[in-house]
Amino acid sequence: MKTNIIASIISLALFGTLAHALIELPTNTSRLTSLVTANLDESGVSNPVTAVLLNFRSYDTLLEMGVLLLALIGAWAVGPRQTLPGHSDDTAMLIVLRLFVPPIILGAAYFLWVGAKEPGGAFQAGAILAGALVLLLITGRATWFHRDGWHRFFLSIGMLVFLSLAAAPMAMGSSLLDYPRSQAKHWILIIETAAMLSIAFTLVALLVGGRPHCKEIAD
Amino acid sequence: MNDSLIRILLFAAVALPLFNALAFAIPGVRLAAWNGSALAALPALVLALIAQPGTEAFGLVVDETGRIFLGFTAALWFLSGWFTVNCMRRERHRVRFDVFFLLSMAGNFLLILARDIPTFYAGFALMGFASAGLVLHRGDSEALRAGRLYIALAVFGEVMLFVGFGHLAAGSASLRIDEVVSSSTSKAAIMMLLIGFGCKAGALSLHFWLPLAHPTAPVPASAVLSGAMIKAGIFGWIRFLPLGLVEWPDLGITLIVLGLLGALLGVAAGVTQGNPKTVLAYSSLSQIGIMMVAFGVAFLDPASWPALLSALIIYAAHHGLAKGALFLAVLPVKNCRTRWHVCLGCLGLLLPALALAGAPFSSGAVAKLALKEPIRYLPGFSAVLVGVLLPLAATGTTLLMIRYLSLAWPKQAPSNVRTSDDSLWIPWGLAVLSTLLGVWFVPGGIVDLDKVTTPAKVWASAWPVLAGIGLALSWHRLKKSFHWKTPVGLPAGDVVVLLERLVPKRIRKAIAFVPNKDPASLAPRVRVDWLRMASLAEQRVREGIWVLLAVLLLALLLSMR
Amino acid sequence: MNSALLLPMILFSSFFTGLIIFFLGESMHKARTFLNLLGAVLKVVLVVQLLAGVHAEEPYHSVLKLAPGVEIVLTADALSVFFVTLSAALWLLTTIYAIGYLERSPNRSRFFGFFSICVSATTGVALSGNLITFLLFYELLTLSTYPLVIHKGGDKALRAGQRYLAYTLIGGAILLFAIAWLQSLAGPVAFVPGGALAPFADEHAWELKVIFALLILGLGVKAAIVPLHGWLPNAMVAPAPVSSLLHAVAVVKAGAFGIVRMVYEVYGIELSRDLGLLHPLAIVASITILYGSFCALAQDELKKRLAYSTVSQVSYIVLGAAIFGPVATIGGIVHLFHQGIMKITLFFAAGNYAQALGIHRISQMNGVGRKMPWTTVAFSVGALGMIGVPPLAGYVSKWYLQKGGVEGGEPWISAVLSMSSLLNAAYFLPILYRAWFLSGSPEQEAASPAKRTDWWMLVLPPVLTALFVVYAGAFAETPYSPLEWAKMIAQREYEP
Amino acid sequence: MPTDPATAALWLVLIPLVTAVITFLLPSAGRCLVTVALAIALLPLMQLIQYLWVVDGSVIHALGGWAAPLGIAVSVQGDKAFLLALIWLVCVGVGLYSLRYMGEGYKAFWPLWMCLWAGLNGLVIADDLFNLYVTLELIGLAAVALTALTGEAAALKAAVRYLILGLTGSLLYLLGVALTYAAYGAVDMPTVAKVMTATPTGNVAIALMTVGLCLKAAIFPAHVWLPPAHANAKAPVSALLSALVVKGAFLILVRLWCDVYRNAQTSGAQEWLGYLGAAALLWGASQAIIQQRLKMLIAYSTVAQLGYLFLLFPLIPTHANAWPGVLLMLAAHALAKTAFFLAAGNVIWAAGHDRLRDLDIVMPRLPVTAFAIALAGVSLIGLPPSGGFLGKWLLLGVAMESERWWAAILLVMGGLLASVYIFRVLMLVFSGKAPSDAVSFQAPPPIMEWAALGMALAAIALGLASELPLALIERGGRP
Amino acid sequence: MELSKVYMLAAAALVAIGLFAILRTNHVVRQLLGINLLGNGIFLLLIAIAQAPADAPEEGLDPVPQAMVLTGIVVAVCATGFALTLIERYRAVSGCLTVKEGADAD
Repeated sequence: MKTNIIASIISLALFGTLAHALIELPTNTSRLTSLVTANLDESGVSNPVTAVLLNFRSYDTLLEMGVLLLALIGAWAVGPRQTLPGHSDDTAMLIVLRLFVPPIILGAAYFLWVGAKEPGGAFQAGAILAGALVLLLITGRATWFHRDGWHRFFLSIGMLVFLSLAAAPMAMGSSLLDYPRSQAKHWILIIETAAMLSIAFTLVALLVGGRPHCKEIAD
Repeated sequence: MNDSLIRILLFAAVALPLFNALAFAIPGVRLAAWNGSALAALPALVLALIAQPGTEAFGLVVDETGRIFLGFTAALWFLSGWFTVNCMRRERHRVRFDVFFLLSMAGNFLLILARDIPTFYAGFALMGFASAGLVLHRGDSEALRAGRLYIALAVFGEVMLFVGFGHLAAGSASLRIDEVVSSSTSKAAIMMLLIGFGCKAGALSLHFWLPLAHPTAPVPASAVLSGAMIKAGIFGWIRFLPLGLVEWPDLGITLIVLGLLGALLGVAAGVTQGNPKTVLAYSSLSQIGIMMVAFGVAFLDPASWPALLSALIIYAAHHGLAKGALFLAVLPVKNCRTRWHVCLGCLGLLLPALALAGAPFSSGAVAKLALKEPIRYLPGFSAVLVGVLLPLAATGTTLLMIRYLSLAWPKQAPSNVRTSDDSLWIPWGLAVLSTLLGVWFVPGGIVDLDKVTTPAKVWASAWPVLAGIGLALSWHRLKKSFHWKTPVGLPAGDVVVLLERLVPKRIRKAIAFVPNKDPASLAPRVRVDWLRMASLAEQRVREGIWVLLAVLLLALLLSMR
Repeated sequence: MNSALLLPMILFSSFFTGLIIFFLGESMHKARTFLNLLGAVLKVVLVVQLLAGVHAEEPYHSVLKLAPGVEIVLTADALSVFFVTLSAALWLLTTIYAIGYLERSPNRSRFFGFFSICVSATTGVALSGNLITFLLFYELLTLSTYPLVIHKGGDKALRAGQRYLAYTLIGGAILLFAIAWLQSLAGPVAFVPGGALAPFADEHAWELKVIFALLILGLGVKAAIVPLHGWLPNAMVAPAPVSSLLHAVAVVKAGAFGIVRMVYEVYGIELSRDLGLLHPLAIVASITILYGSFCALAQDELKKRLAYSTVSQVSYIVLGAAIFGPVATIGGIVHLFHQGIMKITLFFAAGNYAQALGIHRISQMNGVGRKMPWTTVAFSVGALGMIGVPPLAGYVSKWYLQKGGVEGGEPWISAVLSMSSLLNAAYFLPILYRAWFLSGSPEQEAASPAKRTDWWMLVLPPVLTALFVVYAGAFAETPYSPLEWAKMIAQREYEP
Repeated sequence: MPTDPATAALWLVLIPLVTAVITFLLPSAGRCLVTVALAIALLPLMQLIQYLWVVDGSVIHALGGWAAPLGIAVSVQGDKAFLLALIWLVCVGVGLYSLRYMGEGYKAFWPLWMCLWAGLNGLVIADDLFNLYVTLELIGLAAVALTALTGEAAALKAAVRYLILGLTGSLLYLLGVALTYAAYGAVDMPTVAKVMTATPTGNVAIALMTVGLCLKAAIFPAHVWLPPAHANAKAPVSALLSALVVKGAFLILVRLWCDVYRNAQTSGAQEWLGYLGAAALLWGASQAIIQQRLKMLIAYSTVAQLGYLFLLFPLIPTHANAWPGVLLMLAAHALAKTAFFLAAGNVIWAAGHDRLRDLDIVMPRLPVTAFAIALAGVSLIGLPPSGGFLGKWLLLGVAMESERWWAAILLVMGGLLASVYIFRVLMLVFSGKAPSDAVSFQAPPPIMEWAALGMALAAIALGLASELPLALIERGGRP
Repeated sequence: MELSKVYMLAAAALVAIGLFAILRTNHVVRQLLGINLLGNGIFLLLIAIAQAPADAPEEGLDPVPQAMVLTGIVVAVCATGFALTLIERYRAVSGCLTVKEGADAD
């Protein structure tokens, strides 16, 4: 009971300070919108958020992909060994599978493609694709878990592609993540597809928790 | 030629006894060194005879007073050395005795011949500590008590000297004795040196070790102790006190009073003693008292110092030789082999005793008269005081001599007791001869014969002796008629008995007070509850972390206003 | 050998042999003994060369810059060479003695490793050119002597080690604070004959006084000044070569040497006098002298008594520094050397008694003279030297101290000195008396010292140092005696 | 190879990331891949230092070609190069040690470690507040995963507590970043610094960021997660955590207070950090003295040594010697603490436990490890020949100049308190107990002992050959 | 008071509630939920900041905070995923879901 009171006092105090700080906010603070719109056409994508995410502040995204991979490695290193659901031939599930998986995959592809112009992109597509993969997992058809090599490849494909494309300009003399202005759009697309794949597989692996019990996966 | 000979002799005088002593350490050479202890004193003796005053070598010098002192000291060391060779042959710690004997001899010669202060002080200390070995030789409880006292006084004396020399040499750069004494004026130095040498000479209030130490030491050792080593104290006074330069009346008077008191106390205590050697020790005490009077006079009237000096030298020589002879007599005389030996022993005893008492025509008379001469012209009442009391002291000495003779009268040894072997008689005999002739043939002829032989002088030296004999006879008859037992003797070393009872309790308590325990054991082991308390505190912080962070946030915000 | 290289060579000659010895196996006796002796002899040879150099007034200076205002400077002036010669010579003897003493004891590589490092630290303390270098080697000395103090192991040794550390580390911390404060006032302070702080005296007078007090506190721990001497008697639990090294050569001397440096070469004797620092220092030193001797009276353990006697003897050096005037300085500085050789003789002898006859207490020492004549002769020479009996070394330093005291206008000093000599006699003479004149109880008589082939290793060092005591005392006037060197130091101190 | 230093620094971030991915792909090849990565990383590091040696100035590099306020900028200067070199050196030491220590098991150790290394390098060179959040998160997660690697109950509990507090800390930091963006319209440090004025939002932002970072840096009240986490992790992990991870958050705090929020008169607030430092110093040392387990003792010693860094926090911008002193202190502590933890690892490898009371039989039989602990202890206490002493000496000078006597006394007192718990460990070596075979003893492989000794020697060498590092730190201005 | 200020206050409230949730319990999963709440509060704040200020409505949303939110969300997801796995392992090993500041010091 005592901790509740203390906790409430502290959080109220925090709320008070935050509110005070936010109310005092001056309205004329400069913003980066104008800067973004000015450089938008050079970024190779028309959606400003994707431009910021994958071109202007692409270093953040690179590190963020690193965090994603790290979370997975951590989970596998720490998490308890998990058993995958068995192969189920329940007709209802089969129907659901056939009905939903292809459209979801198509939807994911659409989101990926539209990201350049409209809100969307690798992360949203990845999440949707993960949904499809979960369906497969539940019905015991998560075959990729059984082939460890391929599974690790798919998990790290996003990071691999992004790193190689980021390092490429350095090899060509200019600095890190400095895509050639002309092909920027294509480079971003390649990165986004790879990122989508690895995000999807990572989310599913995180859902499973620890490393799955499988015959050929040596610990 | 003889200059280089003298230089060799100078070196040999000190070096021979030293190397002899060290030789004992090497087992192989021990035997040869054995009879070396007798010959060790020879170079010094020869040096004293042939050296002209003022020759210097190896930091040593032979000056006027030095030569005479060296003469009679070397003679005494030579004779007692010879005596030791014979009498100590069967002793248990023979080697240790010889080593200490030789070391003291070396120290004694070194301090007489020293030119600068450190050498003198080195000799003095060497003699002090080595002679302690002689006193402790017998090793029984009495020797231990006497030895401890002797060492204590010796060390105290040396420390006093150390401080005295410091003050003396404060101003001057060089350390040569003559320059230093003439240049320094500090009164503190004089006091320190007086006390320092007083300890060694056995002046009153610093004398209580003397009656204990001399008797317990073996005969040759006590002969040298009483004869030569006490004189070192006197020699030190002569050398270092600015006599004839400084006029210090009240010091003079105190010295005179102390001297006379010492003389009288010596007699009073000595007469009642049972051991002949103690009697002799007390007699030395009184003789030193008389000499102190001379120093007192020197301070009163500095002009009279040269005369006093020569008187003191003669007196010291005479006393040294006589006292040596008397001490050496104790052993051979005890159980003589034949009647002829007995009468020879009587003669041998009588002559030095009379000389010591100052009988006419003896060396004692010469010395005493020489001493009285300058005192007579003193102004004021001190002259009277000295004129009357000095003869009284002489009678006292006679009384002591009679007491000594009564104790140490030579007796025919009963058939079963081993008689003292003849080899002892020769050195003793020579000692007696030297007392008789020594003073007369004092090198450099200070003494002019005619003055002594005038009838007035003869009478002046005779009446105290006669008075003494008279007193002794009357005392003897009274004792016989009233059957008095001889009154119980004052315990030897009177003052010390008192001291021993008073002081030790307090000293022992003081020493015990010093912390001897291991202080670390005091710190109680406090760690345990500290441990529990600290881990609880950590617990508190763990639970209250958010409160503390909130406080930090608040503090940051407030401080930014 | 060019001069810039000589100083580091001296410093590191024993350091490297020490490091190598560390990693030698326990069983490699020959290699270890050879390395030990090699290090010792090499150092003595180099020091002799340095002696000649400094005598001829050659400049020796080598600098290692660490950070802005922080430099490791090694210089060799008369005073530092004096201390280096002492430590180098006595280290050679102590090494020989230690090899003999620790004949069959465990982990000797560790012992000799730390042993060599400790001496290089002492050399560093001696050769340091500025305050920071001095502090560096001063702390290194603490570290290298700690393992030596607790070499035997067991909780008694550990407790003594704990006390030792507590004292020395707190002392070191105070010294660090004082030096940092001094540096913030007067910039990096180097050792300059005649002192370097005169210009700062007027506006910082008060701070300089406090800093001086802190410096003396910091150094006083090692110089065993009375309130801070607690660790010394407890450190006696260490083996004999260590307690001799600690007391005669390394730790205690480093403290005293530091105080001499502070008074003469940091503050300068004139400034110290003007600030009125000398008088309290003299009083503290006198109290230590008397208290140390008084405590020694009460100790029955031989090494404890010697420890307390060291407490009092080292303060002679401090007293010498605390009296204004060249004569007292000579006395103080020459006592630095004399106390070293005398005390090391006593400890060698004490070690021999413990090793051969198992005697630790004075009450057991009856009749030991006959059984171990040479050792006891050495002990007697050392003891008599300590008392100040003339022909020996102790007398010379006491003589100069007292003469300086009287000339410096402080006669009470001769009272202190004489009182101390009396106390020295009071606690040394009974030992000599027992050794020579009394005969032990029957079974003690029977216990003849275990005959060993290498007994010379144990007996030779004390006899040599005893001879040196006699030489330093009797032949004090000869050109290459410690007294002459001390006179040269004093002369350079007062002339610049 | 790239010529301009910032790209060289970025290589230092890329190499570990690439290695992490590859070791994830090929788990069994973890050990040799990491050794190769460590070797390759030396090249850009040397180039970076050589370049900075010639050009005396701070080099700012816009990533992806986009200028600062829009894109992310990375800057490199002397002190950052020194920190990168320090991180590399510690990683080499830990790497050598783990080659034998981890052996075949714990395959996940290598990729997690590489991510940690990448995060640390990224943090040092980052100039963007949001980027710092991502690197902080990268380091935090990697550290928690590494702590939980052993899988024992105590380690997991510590890891969970560390995670909760870590996440809260970084989110508070993110809240601060958001408010800063709201108040000043940019997240790039130099831009914000230029436009900085004392607005209430700004003040709240910096306050929140400070509390968040205090949680991550385990400064006094927020140190509760550190001892259990560092004590129960495996030896190389606790070495990494203690030496580098906690220092990252401190570096951000310094950048924030000294660069970004410099002219928003916040000097009053910095005093508080100084007092926190003093409290940490005393609290950590007193707790370390009473610990019964060796690794807990070392962990609390970290809490104490962090106090040193914070003690003179307010003086860093104003006094010339303060920042080199703090950096030297930081580096010496990192090296010494790594040596200490690696040595503790050896002791646990040999004895099977680290209860101090029963170690007196084991310690005498580990001479090299004991020597490593001794040297590390010398640096932690701050005794002369070591880097710790030099850092403490410089800080003492600064404290004295600024008349902060309490700080000066605390600096000296800290050393004394440290000596108590250091010598408590060292005394075990001289216990003189005969090695009884009743106690199980398994000698650790020599490379592990020599790795620990190597790091300790580096700490001492930092004190002796400190002219080079100090000159490097002076290059290119200071916060 | 325009709409963006309302969102900001809502965000502040979310942050406060999140913090309250973390502080009041030592049940780890509830604390994790609190952390997520705190994170979402911050992201809401970021979006509210992205709103165009009243006096220059034509500029539209500022993409940079949005990008930050996206990155933030991904990081939050990773952290939560890893945390849940860790907590599951912790429960498997120690049998309880709370991290009480028990008597055992470590």
